[in-house]
Amino acid sequence: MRELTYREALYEALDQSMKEDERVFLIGEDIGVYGGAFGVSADLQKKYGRDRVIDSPISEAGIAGACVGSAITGMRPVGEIMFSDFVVLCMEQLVLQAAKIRFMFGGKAKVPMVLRLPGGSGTGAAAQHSGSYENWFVHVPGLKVVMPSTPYDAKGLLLAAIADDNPVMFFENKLLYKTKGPVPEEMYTLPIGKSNVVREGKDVTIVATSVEVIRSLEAADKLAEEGIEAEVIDPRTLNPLDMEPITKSIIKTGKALVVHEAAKTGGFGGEVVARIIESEAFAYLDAPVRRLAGLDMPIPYNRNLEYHAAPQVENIVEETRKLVQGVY
Amino acid sequence: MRELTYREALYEALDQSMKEDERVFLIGEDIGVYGGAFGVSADLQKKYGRDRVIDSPISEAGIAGACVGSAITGMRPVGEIMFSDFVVLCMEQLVLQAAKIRFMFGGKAKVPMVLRLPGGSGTGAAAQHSGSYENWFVHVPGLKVVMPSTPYDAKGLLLAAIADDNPVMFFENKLLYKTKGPVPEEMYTLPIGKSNVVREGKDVTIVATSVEVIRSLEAADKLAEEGIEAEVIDPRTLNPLDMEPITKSIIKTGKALVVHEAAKTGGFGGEVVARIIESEAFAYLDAPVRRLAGLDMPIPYNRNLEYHAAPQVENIVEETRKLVQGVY
Amino acid sequence: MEKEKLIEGVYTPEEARHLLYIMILTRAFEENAEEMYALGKVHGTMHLSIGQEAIPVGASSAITRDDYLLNTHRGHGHFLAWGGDLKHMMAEFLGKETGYCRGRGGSMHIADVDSNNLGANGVVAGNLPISVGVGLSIKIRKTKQVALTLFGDGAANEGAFHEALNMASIWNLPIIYLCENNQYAMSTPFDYAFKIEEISSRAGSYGIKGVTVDGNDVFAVNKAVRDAANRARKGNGPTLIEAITYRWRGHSKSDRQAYRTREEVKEWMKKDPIPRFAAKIGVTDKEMEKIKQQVKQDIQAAVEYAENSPEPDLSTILEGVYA
Amino acid sequence: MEKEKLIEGVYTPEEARHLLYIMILTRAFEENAEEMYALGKVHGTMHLSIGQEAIPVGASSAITRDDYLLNTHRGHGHFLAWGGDLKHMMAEFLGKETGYCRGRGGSMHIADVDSNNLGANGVVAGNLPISVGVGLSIKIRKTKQVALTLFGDGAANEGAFHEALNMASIWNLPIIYLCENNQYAMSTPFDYAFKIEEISSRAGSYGIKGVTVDGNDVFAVNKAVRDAANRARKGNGPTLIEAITYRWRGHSKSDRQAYRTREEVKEWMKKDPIPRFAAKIGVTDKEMEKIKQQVKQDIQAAVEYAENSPEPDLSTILEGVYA
Ligand SMILES: Cc1ncc(C[n+]2csc(CCOP(=O)(O)OP(=O)(O)O)c2C)c(N)n1
Ligand SMILES: Cc1ncc(C[n+]2csc(CCOP(=O)(O)OP(=O)(O)O)c2C)c(N)n1
Ligand SMILES: [Mg+2]
Ligand SMILES: [Mg+2]
Repeated sequence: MRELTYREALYEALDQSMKEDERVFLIGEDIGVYGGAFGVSADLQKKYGRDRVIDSPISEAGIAGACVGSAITGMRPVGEIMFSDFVVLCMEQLVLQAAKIRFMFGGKAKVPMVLRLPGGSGTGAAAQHSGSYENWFVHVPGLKVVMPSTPYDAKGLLLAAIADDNPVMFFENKLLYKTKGPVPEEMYTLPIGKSNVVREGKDVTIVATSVEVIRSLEAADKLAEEGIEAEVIDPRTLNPLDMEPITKSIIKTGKALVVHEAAKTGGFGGEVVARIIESEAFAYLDAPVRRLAGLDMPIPYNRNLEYHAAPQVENIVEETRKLVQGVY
Repeated sequence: MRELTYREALYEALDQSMKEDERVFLIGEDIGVYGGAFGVSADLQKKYGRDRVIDSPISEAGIAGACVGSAITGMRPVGEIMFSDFVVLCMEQLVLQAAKIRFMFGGKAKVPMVLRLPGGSGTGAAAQHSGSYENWFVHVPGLKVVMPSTPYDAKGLLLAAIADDNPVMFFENKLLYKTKGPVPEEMYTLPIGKSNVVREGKDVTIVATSVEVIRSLEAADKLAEEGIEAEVIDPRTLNPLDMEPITKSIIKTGKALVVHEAAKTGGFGGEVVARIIESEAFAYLDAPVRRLAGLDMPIPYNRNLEYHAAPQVENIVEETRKLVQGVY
Repeated sequence: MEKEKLIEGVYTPEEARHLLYIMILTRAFEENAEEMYALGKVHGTMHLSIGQEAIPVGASSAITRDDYLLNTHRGHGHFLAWGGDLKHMMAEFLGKETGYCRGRGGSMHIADVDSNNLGANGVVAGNLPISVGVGLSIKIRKTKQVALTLFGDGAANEGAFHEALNMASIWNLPIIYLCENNQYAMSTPFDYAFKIEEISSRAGSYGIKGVTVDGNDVFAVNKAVRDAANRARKGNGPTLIEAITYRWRGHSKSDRQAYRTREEVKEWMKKDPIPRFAAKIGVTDKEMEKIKQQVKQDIQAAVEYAENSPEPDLSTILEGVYA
Repeated sequence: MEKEKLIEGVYTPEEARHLLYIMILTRAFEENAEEMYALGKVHGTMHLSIGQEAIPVGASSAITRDDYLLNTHRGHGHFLAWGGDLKHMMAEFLGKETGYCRGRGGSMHIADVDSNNLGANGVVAGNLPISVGVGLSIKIRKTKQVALTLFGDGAANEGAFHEALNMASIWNLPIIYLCENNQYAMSTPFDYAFKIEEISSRAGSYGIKGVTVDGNDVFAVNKAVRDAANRARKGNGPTLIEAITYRWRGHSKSDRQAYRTREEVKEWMKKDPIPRFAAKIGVTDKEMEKIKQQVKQDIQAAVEYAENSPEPDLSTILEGVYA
């Protein structure tokens, strides 16, 4: 199949949905001529005009409000927050408005909006441009949270998010934009609420998100050389979270490691661990479920410190080995 | 000992620290003549003047910034966000500035500020005035998160928060303001980072926060009538979180229930469960750790629905009973 | 119809009487709400607009029901002026399943999206960023609608006000920003929170038209909104209207009002917009009595309807969280 | 000293030469930074202020070092003008332990709180709410300091701008808001994001003084900041200064600059603030050469110092998260 980068896959999803549905429009900072800080919207303004690819002033609350207000009046906005860190500036519109309007209004309104949020560390952008805050939104009923790790998932999930009648927080990863993979040319959607077993294995279950899925797969290959077969599962959508493949896997392996880039404390890993413990898999655990996550610290500028602030392949290999060998 | 309400205890902490330390000042909406939406600052403006008890325009980001900027230049601000829900409007200052400045600046600055955040449901204020978002801040390294459940803790922890050299998110609970309890007259601080065993028991461990501590104690009394002795532990500070008394308790009881008002998904309960699983207590668990938390929904206006959106005494009794009887 | 038949060139006698009825109804609704609250029949809090009844009728009568309404926490009058049904409104107030929001929203979140009433908002300035989206939606769909967006004086100091008005300006969005300056944001006096004479002067920061009008004069409000609507429909963008008025009651149920004097309140009560409008449209005391009787019956009927309505069923508690 | 000895009644010859040195140093630092970036010696991104060197020296020379500086992401010039040490700045740029922030902050977060330099900020308008706190702190401590607060044209459309300036106004805070209007916010032209001629006109929304000056003229910037500082120290509150300038380079390292023409850039390059200031203070080409040589040596020494400085030790990674 034809290969695209993660960035190109996202571009294609935007392009195709704009072509197909005139209710879809884009709004964000420097998404027009500039094509977006990470080039995702590229030439879409040339294609669809300034009314459908709207360059915003630096007003993040306004961008979110533009999405909420247009969504409740029949449009299907796709907003971009240049760096996911700056979502801190539109929390009111997302948490108190987008997430709650439908419920507050007795189920009589809907807010079909998507907010694209490029996140993660590893680019030397330091503490204010490298955050991972996805679990905040997992904790906000009314919102859905999507976090693709491959070009294929990126396109299928973005199209699904745009088609969804609920507000969707769409977390992209800066380090993944250049990664390549097979992507069908036609429009297709992936279900929001289905975890994906990306690698099968019998010895241990690794649940990872976004860039950590890629690192976990690399780690799994290294572990295989040692005779350890890891099963790697990518939830792809953090809320709703599909636990079924995860519990099934753990019933088989008896061991689980949860990996994400966001800081460990208060993060998504805790949710996954708690769900595992609450599931039938608990009875099959022959080791404690472990979390491997970002250090509890702001992202440092220094390259070496930054590298060590997030789980890398070697850390996943080591943690998984320890788990399998029963040393922790 | 003399009894005070939770509200009076907070007032006394503010009053005593302002008397003792001229660097301490208050800022918030309607905290002056009005005395604060919940009356916590009462007559402090009369006592200390408009320069030290500052009525703010409705500008939450400005309030947070006023705290950050004054803190890094030698003051000890205590801000009030009228309803903790509106913390959504100052996330940038809290998460990207207050929490990170010290680290970004190489440890050469400090941000000794306290932000008071009245939260929780049960007052009929509906979805935009009843939220519980404390776990967001547990997930932000650089911040400390405090959540007192009694008048005694409220005073001791607020004085500790004001004395702390880090930014502290201080979550109060609206339903607790009128609750009474013994409070020493002198200034005293409680350690930030020490969990509190509020009730001893041998059969099951209940870890609860804020208003759910009170409900858990009531539930424990009811359970005692059935011969079930529950140990109730209040972490009091969510970050740093002191696990030691919790693991010790579970090693004794073999069973644990985590209770909080915030929505279950993505909440603080997940962190506690994960920490328990990662601790030596894992080996002693003879039942899965369970979470009892708010429903994954916005807080409804209707009184009956609102009541059922958060864990109540009878829910805690039932969940605990199930856990002890091994039915889940 | 011919101009001379219209009162002040604006309303037909029927229309004018209807607006007067709405003003009286609004006040009665809120006085009744106070009673019910005192009797413990409603919980939570509520924000009364008594004394500010001219703005809703003046504004809503200046645009059509194909347009949009974005309301505030103090919006009972706007809800009724827009055409809200009293029974379902009362039911919402009592948290009943028959309420506009099935009892989930209450007074602070009452909405009726089907009639382009996009709802009250419990967040100060919460509807301002949303107005930008509504304006964009209208612009993209090329319907000639306008979005009437209400907010208070206090809301004008939120960052959201700034971002929204600038965006509305640079994109020429068809939005009418109507600021109800009732002199206080909770306990905070206008002249403490602002170092300017008129909030409408902030229009200058966005290169849009700003105007301050007597908010207790239905005709003044109506004219300002009509002019703004004309500009908006012509593609000339938003307008910032400041309507000067006064809140007679406390901010909410827990307000001791230590921040103002009884005299000040008394002075403003002399400027009651209801008799003023009644006089202007030539309604006699006798007719006035008739209207009040009508209102009384309607309120009673609504209360009965609401009280006899069912509570939401607990089994439906999670409905409406997701579509 | 006597006025006539002062150039334009402001600077002693020594002072003026030093400011010129700082302008040239700033440009050289950034040109060197570009090279190092190209050679892969620095990662991340950086924001160059080449073409804007007049503002930092004009502003910093108008106040004292007991005052405060709140800087932006494009703040190398302000950092140097405030008195930042080149070696430790270079070390920070390379992420070394000897850097101002021990290599944790980098170009976008360089700060030196000990010298009242409260740091650059990676968040657009991020320092505006903070300025309110600094202003309050000064007011409460009754020290006669002022807080020089920088931000760009794009930052003026953030809600934070609105909240901060209003608070500074109503509390008469000693803050100098200096907007560096370099015509673009990344790719967004000033005249697209604003429907007004001058950002300084927004001062009207807060009842404070606003002024627009030639940002490529050191003396004009200096005078505006001095006047603002005088007002502030007298307790007359904040001032909004808009300094018109132009960014010669792209926004950051990943900018193709499709949003503007080469011609436009060329036009502005004719308004280079460095030779302009040199001429005004009567520095000959020969002296100019001497200064450039000095700068070259200083940069080299700083690079050597930085490159020979140790990386942060991994064992210290968690240091500084909490006090
Ligand atoms: C963002 C936010 N901050 C604070 C509050 C609490 N609050 C509710 S109404 C109000 C005063 C609003 O004043 P104004 O905008 O003048 O409207 P008014 O109540 O006078 O009609 C405040 C502070 C809120 N609801 N939302
Ligand atoms: C809140 C926020 N939004 C977006 C960005 C990304 N960003 C960094 S600089 C910049 C442009 C800022 O323009 P301006 O304020 O004019 O300053 P300049 O870069 O022109 O000096 C943007 C959009 C950011 N850093 N912070
Ligand atoms: Mg008001
Ligand atoms: Mg600029």
